[in-house]
Amino acid sequence: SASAGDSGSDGAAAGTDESLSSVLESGTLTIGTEGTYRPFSYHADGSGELTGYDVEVARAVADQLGVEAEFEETQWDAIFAGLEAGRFDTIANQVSITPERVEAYTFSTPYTYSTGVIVVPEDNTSIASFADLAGKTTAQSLTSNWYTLATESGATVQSVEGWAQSVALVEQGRVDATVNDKLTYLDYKKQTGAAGLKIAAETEERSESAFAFAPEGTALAEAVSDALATLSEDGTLAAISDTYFGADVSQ
Amino acid sequence: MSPTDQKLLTVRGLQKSFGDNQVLKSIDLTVARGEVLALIGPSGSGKTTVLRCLNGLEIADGGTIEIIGADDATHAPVTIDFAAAHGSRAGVPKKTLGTLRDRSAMVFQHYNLFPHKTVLENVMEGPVVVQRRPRAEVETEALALLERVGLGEKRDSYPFELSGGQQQRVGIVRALALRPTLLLFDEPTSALDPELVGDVLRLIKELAAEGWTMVIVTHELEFAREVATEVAFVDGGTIVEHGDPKEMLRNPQHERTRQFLHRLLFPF
Amino acid sequence: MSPTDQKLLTVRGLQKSFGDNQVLKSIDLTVARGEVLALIGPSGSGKTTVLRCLNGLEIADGGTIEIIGADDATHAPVTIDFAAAHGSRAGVPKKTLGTLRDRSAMVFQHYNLFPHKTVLENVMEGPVVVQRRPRAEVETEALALLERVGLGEKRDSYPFELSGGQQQRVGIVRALALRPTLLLFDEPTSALDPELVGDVLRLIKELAAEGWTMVIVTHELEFAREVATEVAFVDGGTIVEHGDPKEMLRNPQHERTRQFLHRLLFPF
Amino acid sequence: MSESTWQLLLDSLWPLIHGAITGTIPLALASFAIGLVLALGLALMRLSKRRWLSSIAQVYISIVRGTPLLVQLFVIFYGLPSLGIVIDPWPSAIVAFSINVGGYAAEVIRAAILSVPKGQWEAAYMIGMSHRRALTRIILPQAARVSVPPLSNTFISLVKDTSLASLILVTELFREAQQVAAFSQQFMALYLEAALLYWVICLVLSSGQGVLEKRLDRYVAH
Amino acid sequence: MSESTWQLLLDSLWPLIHGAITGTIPLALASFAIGLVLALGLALMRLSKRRWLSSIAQVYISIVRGTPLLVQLFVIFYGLPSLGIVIDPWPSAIVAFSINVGGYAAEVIRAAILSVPKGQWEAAYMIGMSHRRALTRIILPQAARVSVPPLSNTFISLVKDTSLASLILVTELFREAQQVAAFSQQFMALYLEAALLYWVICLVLSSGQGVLEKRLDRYVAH
Ligand SMILES: Nc1ncnc2c1ncn2[C@@H]1O[C@H](COP(=O)(O)OP(=O)(O)OP(=O)(O)O)[C@@H](O)[C@H]1O
Ligand SMILES: Nc1ncnc2c1ncn2[C@@H]1O[C@H](COP(=O)(O)OP(=O)(O)OP(=O)(O)O)[C@@H](O)[C@H]1O
Ligand SMILES: [Mg+2]
Ligand SMILES: [Mg+2]
Repeated sequence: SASAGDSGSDGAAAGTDESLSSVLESGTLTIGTEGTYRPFSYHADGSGELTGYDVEVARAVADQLGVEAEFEETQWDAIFAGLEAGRFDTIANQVSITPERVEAYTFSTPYTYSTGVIVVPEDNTSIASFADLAGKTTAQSLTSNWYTLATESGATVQSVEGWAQSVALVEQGRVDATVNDKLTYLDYKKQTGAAGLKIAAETEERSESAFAFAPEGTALAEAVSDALATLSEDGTLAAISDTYFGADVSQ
Repeated sequence: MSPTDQKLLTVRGLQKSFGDNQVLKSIDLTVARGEVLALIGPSGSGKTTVLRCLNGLEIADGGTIEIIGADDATHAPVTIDFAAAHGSRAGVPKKTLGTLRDRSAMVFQHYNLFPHKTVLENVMEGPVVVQRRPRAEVETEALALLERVGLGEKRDSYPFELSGGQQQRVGIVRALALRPTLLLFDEPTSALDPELVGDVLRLIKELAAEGWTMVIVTHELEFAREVATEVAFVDGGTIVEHGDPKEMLRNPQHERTRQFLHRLLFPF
Repeated sequence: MSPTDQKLLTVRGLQKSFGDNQVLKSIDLTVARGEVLALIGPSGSGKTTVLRCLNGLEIADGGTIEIIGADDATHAPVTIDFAAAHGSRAGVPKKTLGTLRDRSAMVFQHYNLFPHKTVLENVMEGPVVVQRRPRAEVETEALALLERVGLGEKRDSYPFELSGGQQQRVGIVRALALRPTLLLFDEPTSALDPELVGDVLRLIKELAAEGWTMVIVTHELEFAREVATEVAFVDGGTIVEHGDPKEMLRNPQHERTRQFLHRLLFPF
Repeated sequence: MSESTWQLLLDSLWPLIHGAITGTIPLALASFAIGLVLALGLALMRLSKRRWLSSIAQVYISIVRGTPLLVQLFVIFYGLPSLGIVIDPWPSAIVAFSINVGGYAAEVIRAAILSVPKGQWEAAYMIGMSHRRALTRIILPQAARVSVPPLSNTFISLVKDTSLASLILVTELFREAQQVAAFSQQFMALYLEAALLYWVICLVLSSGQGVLEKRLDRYVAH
Repeated sequence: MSESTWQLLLDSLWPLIHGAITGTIPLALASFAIGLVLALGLALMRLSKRRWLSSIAQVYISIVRGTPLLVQLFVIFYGLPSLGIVIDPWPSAIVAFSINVGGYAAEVIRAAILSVPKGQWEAAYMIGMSHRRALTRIILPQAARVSVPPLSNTFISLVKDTSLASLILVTELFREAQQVAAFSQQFMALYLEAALLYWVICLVLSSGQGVLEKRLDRYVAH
């Protein structure tokens, strides 16, 4: 991507930005993630090693930077608070790049491209597009970009902890739909069969997810972007993606 | 001995155990109308337990209690046979137990007034709520009784506002208002300040003079001598000795009675 | 009157108020070594308050207390002037208050034994922990005292395992073990079952005979007559009358004393 | 704190108060009322001589007190539907909190009943009352006074616990705070503001407790 | 429930127990121990005749008891860093829970101290003890017995509340359940399993309470 070439330049020499140097010095990159968001960030077999697409990508990036990856697990609701409090250097948890977030945080280049989907009960015929969400009720995680998307489509949003609760509410018929990452739904379907559910509509634009950093973390963001570029070129990203999705979502 | 049917209260072979502790082995006693029976005896000998059985607060394991009503024409004698009930509350017909309670009323050592009710409410609760007598009639009667014990002005006070002696007098009025056949007193003055004892004892003495039938557990030997028509010494779950108060307190027949009286009369 | 310096205890003009309630107006009393002073008086007259002031449990508002030690050579008299302290604990030098407490020991109406300590521990707590005397020596002495009151076998019992009379005897031993100059008793038998009163009274009588100096609040007039060397009648915050027990109980000079005694002696 | 943060706190004050008035407070009141009735029944069961009645109540109380409220909420809201019982958020919350209050208050009421001196039962029997009448006219009024302080603690806990209702789609004080926080990214400030509001509610409740105690003390002071 | 769900519950049992042993239980024990010390100090402050000491303790207790624990956790973990104080998850959790226990247990201990009859103070003074010695040798040992039941309630609440530590990155029982739930998408079953484990822990603790009470009753039965 375009920013890759700039990263090695004198930008980092601005003096006050110690985000990269402090990571290199300490030898660890601390990464905030949910640990409960399949298939991006979760524990193998439920209680084993932390793994998932975002987790493995973050590990690869840390490798590239020559530092250890150290994960801090936290709730989505608290994840930005944790970043701002300096509890971790970056977030790897399918953080979509949105205009509001760009204002508040620094982003790396994206490492996931995906669409959003509306998930509804199989027998639902009233929702066929995002416009149809107007006046309907959906279940979403608070602060997620899907929450914003559903609201903007005119839906009444019930906020829940995460995907599991959202999909349960849809299955129980207590909300009309939920909007989420297509990848999440496909993983759910692969695992449980998603009986009684279907995709009612899909966004036209692809959303982009990237590593998020504190506003003053430019140097680190640029270094991570460089690393992503390298990993993309040598096929590492594609390989990781294939493990989790059977497809390459990094392009 | 006069025949049983002339006695107001007849107790035969009353037994009561708490677990392994046989508190009452076999209690026999009779009280004729207008008599005052004083029960004396060491601590733990079962005096309170006897009274509680007479008031139906405790169900005996064996023996019988027979009590006749205030007016023989309308109140037939009621007999409870505890052996048949096997010491369980369920074994005693509810109605029989109710009659026993109706005919006897108890004055407690620690007054046990209802703290959330005024003096007048304490007195009226039984007649109005339980006996369903007309409120106005009961109130007139209750006030008269309170006046009589010098507590007319305290009708709207709560128990905590009264001295111990005043509370005990309310306790007595509460019992009287139930119109019982038999009054039971369990050490009515032993929780009182010494100077307040007199008011209560005088009241009981007056009631005796008026012909109320009573059973009184007491340690006040002087009082027993003067007021009781009979004294019974309880020890080891039986009535060891009974008789005329003046005679028995001066000249007890049993060694145990002698020892007990000596300890009380000459403590040091 | 003998000169003050021969008296073991001298109280002058003692005053004490609780809020607006002036309980002690002006109490004067003296007790010579080996004397037994009995305080009698109506409930609420301030008898307990006097004792509590003597033991430093209550800080008086005015007046003085002087108490001399057991052995005049080593124990100089200590005087507390409460007027100077303005009724506040802070106003009394800690050491003076400590000396007052050391020289007097109290036996309470409700025993107030430490329920979590054995009989022996109750007795040894003060001498060992507070007075820092050698444990072995104290134990020998404590056991001797317990034997003497007939409770040697109960050394390892907890208070709840004892009867009231036994508990009170432990209370007395606890006080004796402190080796006080002055023993204070606050109605030591009024919480006891009547038959248990004798044991405690006999013990106190023995202590009096041995020459212990004591102040006893009591309602047992018979006991006061026989054991006390002086009786004082407390009422309305002052000592209304005092004198020889036999004389005063038979022939009180003041109307109030007369009334009080009459109520106690002829309750009904 | 920056000026904009202050402005945010000011702006969000009304939504938060609104959340308290339409969510927190009615939720707490309704659950407490129902819970108390339940608790009285459980307390009487616990005191019953019939072993099986007592055991049922004991197991109930043990489960309610031995498991996190959060889980209880989830079971009722997300779990019951798998048995075909679908309950809306508000009723779900009220059911869960009532069940919870029932378990805690039952022990309080039981202890209060046991704290009434045995002599009161005996005096009631003596004047001829049945067990039931003695209970309602003599014992419970006295137990009520004793149980005011612990019950008001239960109520205060309940008020704070209602914040968990946000997890099952009920909009109340904390939910409002989370929403504002999520969109302003000012978690700290908003949570502190919510805490302050909870505190104020609890202070008001505590002073209400004082008034109630004083009223009841008219009858039973010593 | 399907067979695979049973299998899942069985497979997840060890991770959950592991979470309890390495997270829930040590967290609860450490916080309770520290909280008790804090509580004793606060209780003595509350009972002090010095008004300002008493007031400080009162305000502390009021705030702790008047605000949701969740918010207290967030303030310490996410809020303090904005003041430059960054505390790791475990210490943060222990600090928050200790502060919380301190507030609740302080009132329990205060009430227990007040419940010791005044005559015990007087007997202690009579044998010459200072206030401090009377407190430590005579009053507190008796207060300890009285406070066992309410303190063990506080402890049981604490055990359940530690589930909130999952919000600030501490891995304990509930967090393990969430992880398994997220992986298996079976959160209902997992939450019920977690509830069951919490219940078992609480039952064990309660029986421990019984043993403790019996031990202490040796000394102070009536
Ligand atoms: N509810 C009960 N459960 C077990 N034991 C009891 C019960 N009530 C009384 N007792 C026992 O029964 C015995 C007699 O008790 P009771 O109260 O009748 O004696 P008492 O003669 O009235 O003594 P006191 O003069 O002390 O009042 C005592 O040993 C007592 O411990
Ligand atoms: N700590 C206190 N605070 C307020 N008032 C008190 C206090 N202690 C005693 N009083 C009051 O002081 C008065 C005298 O009490 P005190 O206990 O000295 O009387 P008493 O002569 O010992 O009576 P009794 O014979 O009943 O023991 C009473 O009116 C009592 O209410
Ligand atoms: Mg008795
Ligand atoms: Mg007194």
